[in-house]
Amino acid sequence: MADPDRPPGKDAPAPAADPAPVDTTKAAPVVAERGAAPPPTGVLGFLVRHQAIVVPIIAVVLAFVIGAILIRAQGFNPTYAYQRLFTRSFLTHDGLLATMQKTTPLILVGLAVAIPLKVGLFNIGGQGQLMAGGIGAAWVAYALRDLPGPLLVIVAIVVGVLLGAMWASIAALLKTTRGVHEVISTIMLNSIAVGLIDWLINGGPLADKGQPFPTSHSVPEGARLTPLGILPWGLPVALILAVLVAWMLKRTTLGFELQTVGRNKFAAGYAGISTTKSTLIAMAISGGLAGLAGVFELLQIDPYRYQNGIAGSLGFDGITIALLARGNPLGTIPAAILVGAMRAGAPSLQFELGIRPEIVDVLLAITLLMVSLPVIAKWIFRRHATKQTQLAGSWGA
Amino acid sequence: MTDNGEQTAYTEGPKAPAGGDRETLLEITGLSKSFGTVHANRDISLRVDRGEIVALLGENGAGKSTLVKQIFGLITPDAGTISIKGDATKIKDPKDAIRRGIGMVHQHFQLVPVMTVAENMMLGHETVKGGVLDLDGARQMVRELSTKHKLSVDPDAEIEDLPVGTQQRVEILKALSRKVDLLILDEPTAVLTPQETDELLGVMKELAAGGTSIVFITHKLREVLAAADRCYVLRQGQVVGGVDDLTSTTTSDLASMMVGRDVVLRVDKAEATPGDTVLSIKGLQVRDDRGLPAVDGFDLDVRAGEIVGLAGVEGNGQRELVESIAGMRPSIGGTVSLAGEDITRSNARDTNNAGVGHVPEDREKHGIVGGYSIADNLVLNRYDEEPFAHGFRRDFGAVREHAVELREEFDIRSPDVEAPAGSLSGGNKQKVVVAREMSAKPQLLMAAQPTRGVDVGSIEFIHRRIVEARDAGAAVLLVSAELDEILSLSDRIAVIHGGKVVAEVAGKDADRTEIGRLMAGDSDHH
Amino acid sequence: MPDMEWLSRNKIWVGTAALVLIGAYAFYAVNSNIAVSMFSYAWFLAVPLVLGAMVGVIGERSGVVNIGIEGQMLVGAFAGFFAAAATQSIVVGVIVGALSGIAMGAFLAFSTVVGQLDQIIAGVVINIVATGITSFYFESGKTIPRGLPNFDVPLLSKIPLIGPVFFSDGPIALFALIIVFVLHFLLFKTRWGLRTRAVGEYPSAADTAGINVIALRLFNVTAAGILAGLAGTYLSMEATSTFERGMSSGRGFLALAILIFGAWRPMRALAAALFFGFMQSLASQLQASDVVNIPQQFINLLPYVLTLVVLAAAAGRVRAPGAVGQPFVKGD
Amino acid sequence: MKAKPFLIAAPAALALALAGCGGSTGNSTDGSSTAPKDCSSADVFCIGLVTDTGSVDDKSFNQAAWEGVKAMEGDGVQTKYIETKDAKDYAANLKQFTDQKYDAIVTVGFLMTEATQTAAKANPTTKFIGVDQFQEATVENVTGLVFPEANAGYAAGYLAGLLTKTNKIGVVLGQEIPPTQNYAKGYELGSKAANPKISVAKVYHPAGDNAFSDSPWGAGEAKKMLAQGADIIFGAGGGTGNGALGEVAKTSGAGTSLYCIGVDLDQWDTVPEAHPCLVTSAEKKLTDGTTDLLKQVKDGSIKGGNFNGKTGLAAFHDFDSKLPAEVKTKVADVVKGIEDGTIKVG
Repeated sequence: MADPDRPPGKDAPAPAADPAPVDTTKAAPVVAERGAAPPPTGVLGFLVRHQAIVVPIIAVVLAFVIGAILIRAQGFNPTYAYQRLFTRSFLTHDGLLATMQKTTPLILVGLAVAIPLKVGLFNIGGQGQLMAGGIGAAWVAYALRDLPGPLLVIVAIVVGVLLGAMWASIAALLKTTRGVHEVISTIMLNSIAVGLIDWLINGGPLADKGQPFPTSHSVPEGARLTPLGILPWGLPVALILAVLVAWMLKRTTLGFELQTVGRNKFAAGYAGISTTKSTLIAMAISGGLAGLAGVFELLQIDPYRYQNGIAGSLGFDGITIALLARGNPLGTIPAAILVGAMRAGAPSLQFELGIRPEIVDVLLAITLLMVSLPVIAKWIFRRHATKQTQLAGSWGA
Repeated sequence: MTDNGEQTAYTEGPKAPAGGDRETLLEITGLSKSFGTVHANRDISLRVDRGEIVALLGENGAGKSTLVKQIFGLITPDAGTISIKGDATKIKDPKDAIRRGIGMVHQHFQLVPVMTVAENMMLGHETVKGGVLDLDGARQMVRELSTKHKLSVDPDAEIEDLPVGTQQRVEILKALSRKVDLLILDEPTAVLTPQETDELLGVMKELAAGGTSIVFITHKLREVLAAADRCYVLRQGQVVGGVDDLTSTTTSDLASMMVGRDVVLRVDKAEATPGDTVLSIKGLQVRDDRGLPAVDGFDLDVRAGEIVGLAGVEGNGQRELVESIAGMRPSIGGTVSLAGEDITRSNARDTNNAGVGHVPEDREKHGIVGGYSIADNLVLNRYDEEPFAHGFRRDFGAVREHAVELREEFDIRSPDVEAPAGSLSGGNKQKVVVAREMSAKPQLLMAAQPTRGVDVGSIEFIHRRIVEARDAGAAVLLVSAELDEILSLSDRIAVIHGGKVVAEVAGKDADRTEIGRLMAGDSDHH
Repeated sequence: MPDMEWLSRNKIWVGTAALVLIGAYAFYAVNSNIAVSMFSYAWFLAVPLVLGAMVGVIGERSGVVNIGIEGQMLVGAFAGFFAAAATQSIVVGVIVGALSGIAMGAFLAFSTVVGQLDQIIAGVVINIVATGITSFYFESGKTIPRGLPNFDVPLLSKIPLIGPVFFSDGPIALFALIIVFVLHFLLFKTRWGLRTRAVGEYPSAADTAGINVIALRLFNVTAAGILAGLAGTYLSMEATSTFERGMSSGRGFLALAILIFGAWRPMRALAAALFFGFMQSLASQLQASDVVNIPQQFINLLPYVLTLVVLAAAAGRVRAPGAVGQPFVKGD
Repeated sequence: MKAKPFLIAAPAALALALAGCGGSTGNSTDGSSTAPKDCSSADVFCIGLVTDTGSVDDKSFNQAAWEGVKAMEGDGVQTKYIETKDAKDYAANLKQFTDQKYDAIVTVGFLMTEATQTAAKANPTTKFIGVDQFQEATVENVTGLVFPEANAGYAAGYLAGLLTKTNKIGVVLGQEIPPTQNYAKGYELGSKAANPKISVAKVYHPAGDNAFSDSPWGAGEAKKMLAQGADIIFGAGGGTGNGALGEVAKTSGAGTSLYCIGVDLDQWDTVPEAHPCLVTSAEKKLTDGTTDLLKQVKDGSIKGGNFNGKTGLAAFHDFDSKLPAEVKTKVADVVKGIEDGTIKVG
């Protein structure tokens, strides 16, 4: 056995990953990992191979079951509640539009968490990056209000994306140059963004002083992206970006570099792949995507102003989505639709049944709990369960 | 698993030495342990008497560590019994083992780096006075023990500031502080100079004379002959032999027991025909991870068509040297040139492109990405070059084709090139690394510890490949902690000590004692 | 003499503390009223941060990152308040608050130490679950009999400046002050502390020394939950007598910053928390007295910016416990 | 994995435990059991309310407005609310009501000013009441219910000026925005009018995201002001201000005679923990104003533009007997003077 006493760490191999010398003297296939049995066949085999999808689905179902108990305990009919939630979110024009509108930024912030995950970074700063993008767009939309609408939209997108990327790059630079853990720096940067932006729009340089509350100036009519029927402009953009990111990670050399750093940064260094560069690129892309979410929140949603609270809980929803999607960029799409639909339908739950809209937060929390606990996968797949990511290892650097 | 009939389990155990009225301290019968389908230990039986030094001899992967970890309660056996002083109750955990008089010095020191010697010494069996740790008592204990066993350490030094040799002394003292009857030493000499090794063997003998039994893991035959009373030989998880009277045994007897066939001590190779200088290192200075000088004015030339072996005790700058040449670690002085071209400041990729192949010392850490397929690992440092990528788009067809070819050529045993590299055995992983590095036809091949943790078959294969690379005109820099490997492969041997070359000798003139002395360094006296 | 040794090793810290103390008393001599009020306020704001940071100290010293302190605090505030409202007993409230902290701590402990869930993800889950549950089950119109009262500690409260600042507050504030020193003592002077530090630095060394790493981590992370729960009850039952949705408003994250700022040491974390509290105190004092007109938001940002600056500047010098974030697998 | 059953069971058990302690919430009229009435019918008068990003039980203006709506309940009246959780949902939430052809829709808080006007333009037959929404331009079917906060602040300040013994009073505010600025301005002017020697400490919450819900911060500020000699604190900023009231109550319970003054509605009812010090509240008669306007909607007399709601001081409750008659008379005169315009604030 090679190095059996190695201190535990994420790079430590399983003790018996290095089987006895026997295997070179016979041609039989080498056994995979510790104690792995041959991969199962049939239905179980299918499920095991697709557990990245199966586990979240089970988690969602379990969460809804627990949610039903909670709703029942509050004296409401859960079946009716879920039915109304579904009807509102998908079968009515307004509800579907709201679902689509909410899905747009959710896909983007989900990607903003998922991409750094591939490099082994945990971006909790989606919130601040989104706010940076939003305020950037608000600034451009006011400063260049005389530009023709479509041009203004493009400039706003560029500026918003750049600002989001910049905000994330601060964390990336602190990580690469000074070894500051990105979870700490992004939490700090979120709070800093809140304060700075509050100053900007509350009596500061970007404030619309004609309004009785802190807000930026409103986006000129020409630059507002009013939805086409039920389709908000940002949604196709977000969908395309999700596909692009998936393609980038899987098919391009850049994707290979990012994932190599994420899986084994020492091997990456050996292969001449710069961890610094990958960290910077991943965080910049991630911040840019979150920034873009902020731009769309500003340009495509009434009131077309930057106000406090515009970011809502989007940054943290991004984490939920990335974890639900198990870090898969394409997985962020269904995850975002799920979260978006629940958020879109929540007001109508209250309107029609009187259930508090916070039930949605509870449902999402339980879903996240279920999907995060490795127990479910282990319970269903036993030893075929895929390993969970470990992010906390580089804590404190 | 029993693939050749000649191999039979050795269950008798050596006979007790003459006058065998000594107390049996440890008796193991029928011990088996497997990890999944891998049998790490199979039906092992052995015995250790009071005051004996018993060596456990075996290659890497023979199951020695697994065996002693079970004695120390770190791993639970699947079957069989371990009885200590006649008590066969299961050893639950290290605490239980310690309670029953077992002490262990681990291959990787089990010391908390940010704590002092005294704190480490008391950890786990602290004495408390009025609710407060009795640190003064611990300091006193350290002083007493170190005087008693002539192993000097400062109780207030922090572990991370101590050299490895001293850290090992702390480990030994720690084990001795707990009234041990049986001391287990797992590869204790791996990080020591020959002189330090001798010192350690002396300490062991003294302890044994005082009634402590010692189980001592090693794969170095000379140490067995120098210190042990008896030895057991392990192969493929089984005890395949034992020697009661080591005085009448030769190293080659032991060696053939270890590997199950006659050992090829010399690799068959033709006389080298060195060509132009390929690698030229002048006055190189490199710092280690903690910012201390590791390579300090290193000079060496390696010519095309020759294998230069770099001998040295681990930790004398070899790692930093290799990483610096490979472009993975910046140097702070001196130059490295490759075929006349300065590559001192080149990064890993440029160095590789310039024609340096590098088999890294720690293949799990640097050599492969376990989660990636074998195919991806075979292009790990060429993924973005034609034909494996066109611009930024990767060409999976080309990657696969390349992999299929290399799997054939380098005998990588795996059902499919898409299988994750992490699922391969150590030997096959190493073959993946060697295949990747050699298939690029490098001008310079740097092989650091190329056969560490690799089975015998793979060792021979890799050695043959290294010689072939030399014969094809590559310059080869071989860095190994195994003096035997250096001696059998090298055309020329350089000895590194304290970050610089202290001697160079021709391979065929090399005398192992002399090299050992050089490895220790002239000024290295304690 | 070990004491002299300690002094010489910590001379920078002792010197700084002495300077700060002299400065504080000079201020006190000039205007006792303002000085007392500003320092009291600083401590008032620092209490939950200190308690939160201690949760972090215990967790990370044992090798477990806790970014769920925010959620633990929120649940503690919520459960404590509503238990007190339901039973009309403040004591029951505090106990339930502390127990809820333990429950959250146990979740973190078991999911990460036994279940091998990534520690950061577990913390995020705690935060999200806490927000969801406390806002969904929030009920308005509930009141508690009365918040925990302030009281004077005999003798100590008579000390000028320090007395009214630290020894005339409520029980949880006093507890927070005491726990810092107790924890410092426990961590560096006792068997539990030595073992905890070993487990957080190099668990396999502890394991081979016969220490049950898993059990110690489980115990520490779970028990630390008490402090998080108390930080919550401080917010809802001592600092105020009310619960608001999202009441912890980032204090758990700030505690995390303070933990790092304080280099994973209880006393330094206390100093860092007081410093942050004092910055806020200064900010509001400047605002209230209309002396200078810098935007309030900037001063509010100071703790966060400072944390980043300190972390960047102290790179390599401030070091987290070696094994923080890594699961321990026996026999690996 | 021995822990498996436990970890699976834990969330479920938690869920069950929580299920047990949840009370029922929701709209006053119906759950899912009774069918909603048809609001397009002339027989049914439907009133909807949309909160800003707070809840109807916020002890503040959302709650006050909702109470104003509930006061209309009776035969042929249906009331409902939606709590907004995301500032971007204002339009969508309003649309739920307009789609159901609600007759009157109350929107609460200045943040909804624009959303309300937009919805009104799209639904000309529906009447909208915008609480705290000043209408710059008149939209025919929107009535902004606005309050001169400065007046309420003035009366509160005047009372404080008369009551203070230390000549130091304080005010703890939420975010610095026009309504809080107005309260603070009126408070300062009023206190100076009653007592020229007085000094007023004022502080706004510095953060943008939790400025109206940070009760521990409010408590801390109050604590500091008290330590600096203030004996009356005006808490004007939602939960943040309530925190200040609570702190004064706690300290005043310790034997000193301190006062606190609430804001927006009669906080005697909403912040019971402040009873030991709560002498009165600077009240915007939100509940009355909302009800008045809804009545106007019902009888068809409502007009677009701004409707000035009443401000004043809430009842003294327990302090009624403790306050000197002279003080009460003077304050009553000032309130009257503001009402009839003889006293101009600002």
